[in-house]
Amino acid sequence: MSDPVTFYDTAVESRLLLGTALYPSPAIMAEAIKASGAEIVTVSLRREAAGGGAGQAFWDLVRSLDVRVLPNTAGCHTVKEAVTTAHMAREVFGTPWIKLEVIGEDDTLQPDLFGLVEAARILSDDGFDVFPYTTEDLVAAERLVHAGCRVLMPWGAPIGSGLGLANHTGLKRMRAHFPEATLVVDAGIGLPSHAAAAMEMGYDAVLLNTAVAKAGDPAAMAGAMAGAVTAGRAGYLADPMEAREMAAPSTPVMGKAFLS
Amino acid sequence: MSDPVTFYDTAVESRLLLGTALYPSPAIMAEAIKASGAEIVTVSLRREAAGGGAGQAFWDLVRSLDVRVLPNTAGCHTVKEAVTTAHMAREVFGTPWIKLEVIGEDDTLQPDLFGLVEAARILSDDGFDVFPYTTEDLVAAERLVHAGCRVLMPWGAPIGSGLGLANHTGLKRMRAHFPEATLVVDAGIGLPSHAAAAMEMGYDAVLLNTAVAKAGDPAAMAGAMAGAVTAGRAGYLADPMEAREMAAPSTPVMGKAFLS
Amino acid sequence: MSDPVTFYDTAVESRLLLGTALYPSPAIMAEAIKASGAEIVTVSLRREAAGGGAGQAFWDLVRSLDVRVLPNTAGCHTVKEAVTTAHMAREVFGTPWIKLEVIGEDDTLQPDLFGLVEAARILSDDGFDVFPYTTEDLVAAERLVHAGCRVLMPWGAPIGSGLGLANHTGLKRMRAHFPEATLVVDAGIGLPSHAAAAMEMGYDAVLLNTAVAKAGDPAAMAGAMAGAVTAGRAGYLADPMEAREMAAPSTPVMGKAFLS
Amino acid sequence: MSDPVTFYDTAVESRLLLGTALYPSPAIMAEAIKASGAEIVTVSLRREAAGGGAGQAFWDLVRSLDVRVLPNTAGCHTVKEAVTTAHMAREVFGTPWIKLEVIGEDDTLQPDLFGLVEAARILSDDGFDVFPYTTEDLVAAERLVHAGCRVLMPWGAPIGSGLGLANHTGLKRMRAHFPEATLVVDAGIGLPSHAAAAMEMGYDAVLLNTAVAKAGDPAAMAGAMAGAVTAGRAGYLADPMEAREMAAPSTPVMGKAFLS
Amino acid sequence: MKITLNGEATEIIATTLDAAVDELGYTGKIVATAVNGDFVAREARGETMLVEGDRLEVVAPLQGG
Amino acid sequence: MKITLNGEATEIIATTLDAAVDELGYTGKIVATAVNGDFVAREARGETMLVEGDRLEVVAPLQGG
Amino acid sequence: MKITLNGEATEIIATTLDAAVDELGYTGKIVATAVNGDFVAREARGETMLVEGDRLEVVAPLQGG
Amino acid sequence: MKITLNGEATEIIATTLDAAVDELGYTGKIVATAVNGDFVAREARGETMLVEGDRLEVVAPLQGG
Repeated sequence: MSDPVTFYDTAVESRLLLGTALYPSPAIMAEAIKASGAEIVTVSLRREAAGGGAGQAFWDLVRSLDVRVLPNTAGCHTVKEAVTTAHMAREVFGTPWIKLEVIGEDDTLQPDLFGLVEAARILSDDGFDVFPYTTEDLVAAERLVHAGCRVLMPWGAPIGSGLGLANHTGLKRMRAHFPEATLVVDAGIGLPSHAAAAMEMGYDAVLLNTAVAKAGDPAAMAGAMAGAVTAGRAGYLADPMEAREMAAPSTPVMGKAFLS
Repeated sequence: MSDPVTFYDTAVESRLLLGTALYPSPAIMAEAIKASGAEIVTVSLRREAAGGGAGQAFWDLVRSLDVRVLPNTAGCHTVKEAVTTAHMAREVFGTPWIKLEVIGEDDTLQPDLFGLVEAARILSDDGFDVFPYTTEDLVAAERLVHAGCRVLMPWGAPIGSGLGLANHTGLKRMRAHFPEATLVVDAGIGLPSHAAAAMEMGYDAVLLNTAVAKAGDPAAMAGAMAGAVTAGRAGYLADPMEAREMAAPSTPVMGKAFLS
Repeated sequence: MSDPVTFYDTAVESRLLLGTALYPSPAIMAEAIKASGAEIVTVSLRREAAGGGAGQAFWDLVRSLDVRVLPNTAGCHTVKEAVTTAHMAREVFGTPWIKLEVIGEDDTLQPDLFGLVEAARILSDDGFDVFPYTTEDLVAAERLVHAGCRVLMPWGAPIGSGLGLANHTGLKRMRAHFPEATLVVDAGIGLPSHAAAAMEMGYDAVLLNTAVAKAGDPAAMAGAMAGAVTAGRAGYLADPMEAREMAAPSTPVMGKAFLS
Repeated sequence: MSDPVTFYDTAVESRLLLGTALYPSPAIMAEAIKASGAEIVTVSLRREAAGGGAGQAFWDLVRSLDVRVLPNTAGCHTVKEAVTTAHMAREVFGTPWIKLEVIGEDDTLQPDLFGLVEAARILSDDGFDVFPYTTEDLVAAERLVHAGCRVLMPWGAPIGSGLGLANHTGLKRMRAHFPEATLVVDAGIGLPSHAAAAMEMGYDAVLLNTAVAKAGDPAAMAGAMAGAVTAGRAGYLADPMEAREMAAPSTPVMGKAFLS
Repeated sequence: MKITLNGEATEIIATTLDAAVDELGYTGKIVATAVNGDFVAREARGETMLVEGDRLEVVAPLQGG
Repeated sequence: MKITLNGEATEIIATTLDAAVDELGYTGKIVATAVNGDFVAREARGETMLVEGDRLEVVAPLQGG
Repeated sequence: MKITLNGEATEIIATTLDAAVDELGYTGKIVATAVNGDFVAREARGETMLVEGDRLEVVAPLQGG
Repeated sequence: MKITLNGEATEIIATTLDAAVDELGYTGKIVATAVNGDFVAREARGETMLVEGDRLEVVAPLQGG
């Protein structure tokens, strides 16, 4: 049965968004994207050497994969950098979608919520569909929604850490607080079980990159993550049992033979 | 690609073993088993009323599903009960396989490791293929292997609790200690992420019942668990990244435009 | 040996700050404060009925306990409310200290980092010593330090939840990031072990209220928290062993008798 | 107020039992024991070189500290070794107390529950007061109680690992299951917060060694552990608040001034 | 004679286990049997004599976890 | 004139804040004041004129977390 | 004149941005441009005059997370 | 005769355990003894004869966890 997730009026079936960075080779990246079944991949912009053609080659490869691109503003530390990068991305990639990163601290690559909200407002007003990389902070999230964001992407843990969901209760509260928004756990996922846990909390999707690109077998891990996202989503929809501290027999006790 | 798991020389593809108890109806049980893709389901023996036909009806339904059965000795508290039950099961179900439960404590349904090892020895010597429901206790496990067990089934948490993997480090050590044995996490799984986590630790399979039977939609949860087991297994084989406390940028920093 | 902690040039010995709210009675509050050994207690301002004397009575009781007071701006949702409240508090309590709360979300009582930073700047410029109730957000924390805050008080978990340290790694990174600031875990502590864990991470102090006031025996819990804070601090200073997954015998193996 | 804990009719005030091994020097060991306030310390037996005097020197030092000794059977892997060692210990140390260790696995130093129960029966019948080093296994524990043990010492985690309480729910169930027995968490404690958590669960005492001996400042850590044990115990007796996911204001909302 | 069938007092005429199984209406049913706690294989039912007070257990397949 | 005292409609004669504080029975009490959301220091109460409809807040110490 | 291209001092003859883009060998390449930190759309390159010391950034698609 | 003392081959003259304990220099030391893995109490040392190849263990107090 179909269970699409919607990003700004665009419905897709795959709830796994995949990054395109850090792979051993472009070929392996392409394999991993295919294996992931991702319909949306994140991309970036970097300086092109005069006369160079790296950008074109990468772009041709990505386009050959028939996926939507979600350009990011990775590495931007100021509102102005992020806004200018977003505009360049819109022109180059021909999409209003932008994964908005305004980095505030370099050890954790934590978002700067102050710059993020400001940049989100400017870009939303300018017609962008903003996918903000944020934290589980509910107040910042409310301001982002107010600024026009219909997608929120809180981190699970620092980018590239693979720690999973560092603040489980905080992420749960965020889901409860924003029943309408499209919520994506972005960053920190290291294992399939992390991705499944995010979906079991009712998150709409998961975005990851390092856990796949840096696995021994990226394509295999991409498939594993895809399966975990689907499984976690299905588990959420199936209405799980309540956990309890004491045991309860699965096999009925009644009717047991007396054999002593 | 095929990645079978072996239980006493029988190789199966599905790494999810499913219980047949606690479902809202036999029909829903059948659906859930189909949805799970399980090739092995656990069954039991109970008193049959004179003239009654409940057993036959259940047995016909199970056989129609074309799965292997793993009879259990659920509810047995003594070695003698367990051994007699195993013999009755072998005759009725026509299989040397037995999920050996010797319950030692009724609040947690914790195995009685003392009775378990003794019963395992008796049954192994008598030609049974014993699947012992045990704990992460390494010494008991060594004795079980010594008694002839080639499968070990430590609990994740008390039966029916849905708590997941209560002693994560203990289960990890058990996998490290028994590289050869077929290890199955049996009991305690409540969510797909729990099942995935067990497989990520290198466990060979997962056995569960309550989490599926007591979900709002058992068939959907069965599918979710199957997907999580596959995903966790694939993640394990894909050689995951190492987690670390600090962040590392996924998007390359080099070449970033300077836009301030 | 003396190991004072400094709040804006005021050194105190006790690293436990205690709230004065929610106690069964003023007498029990007084007992709990004495039992806690706290040298700093938080207080608030509330409307005084015309002709009423509740405020005077409470204030006389607090003064009789010979502790410093840290007035809060609890319940303020805007910068203006918080600033006005701070001014009223400075006049009434005769202290430049203010526990600055700008609440952004009522289910979690999460701070509004945007209003918090703005109010902190205004108040610091106006000569207040600001104790901001914040989160583990490093960027907001940097702005608070920039605004003049020499004390930072990140939450452990939502106020009154008793969950402990919901984002352990986040709090650890905050300590690493601000080696100079006086860091206090404020809110969320439910058990002595939570308080000890905060101190073991290198936090300078702990501020709590509900866990003591709502315990069956508030005075006893106050003493327990005081002991836990001292123990956690001492453990931190004593340079703990590294944890490891495998075991290491404490009793030397060498020289063991051979008795088989 | 006095709150003694009883080990076989001997009541002591200190709920921290300390090991005497692994210290940088005998002098530091002595300091640490004093700092811990421990009234019971564990000791061992080792081969004495012909003409040597190491044993006498150690013994004189321990006796000078005016503490009870609890001899262990560390390193014994068989029932016979353990029993013989217990007898030698009773003669040398002049006490019927014996910390019974029957090690079953060398990576984890996990107890061999089978040998443990057998040795406990033999020694109890022979007049020993047995302090069994066991796991959270309820069935083994029942057999130990049956064998005459009135003290049970489950591990928190592998000896020397410093991991804390690896199976929190299992230890909780053990306390609930044995309201009468004197329960001691033995092994695995690495930090004061671990010790406090054990006491908060209602355990009667904590036994540790490595966390103190291997700390940068053993005497300081000994004091920290003592404080944590006392704090955790007091917290348990004070009847802690219930934790909850949502927040609750500590400062009363009623009467708040309206200042917008 | 009086025996106990699955925990309930029952009067039977049969003196062998397989006669009892028939008499009690289990003919052709998929069941296993134990007498006084010991398993009795199908092929052994014929030579298994029942005596007053025997505890007979007759079990059939059922759901299990 | 009509003002609002701590959220409740109140009639006062006084026209300055400190007169109002006395008239309302806060004399000698340990209180702080705000008019229309702005803090008014004790020493400024004398020169602070109240007008119809002013929102007066008078607060005193209370327990807090 | 001297400008900075992607952080490196560069000598160009062109005085408009689109001439510069051609002169620098980006003709027909998929690139976006910014001058002194401000985005300049493709269609605006023609009327965008460059002056001595301008900081020109030319970027193209690349992998990202 | 040859015995093993704490794992090492040792030559002794003594034929009883307590004589051996003295001969080996443990006189007045706080030690416990086991022969061939069995505990021998102090008061039993006198009547405990040692024979060629016996394994003697002599232990004393030491630190322990």
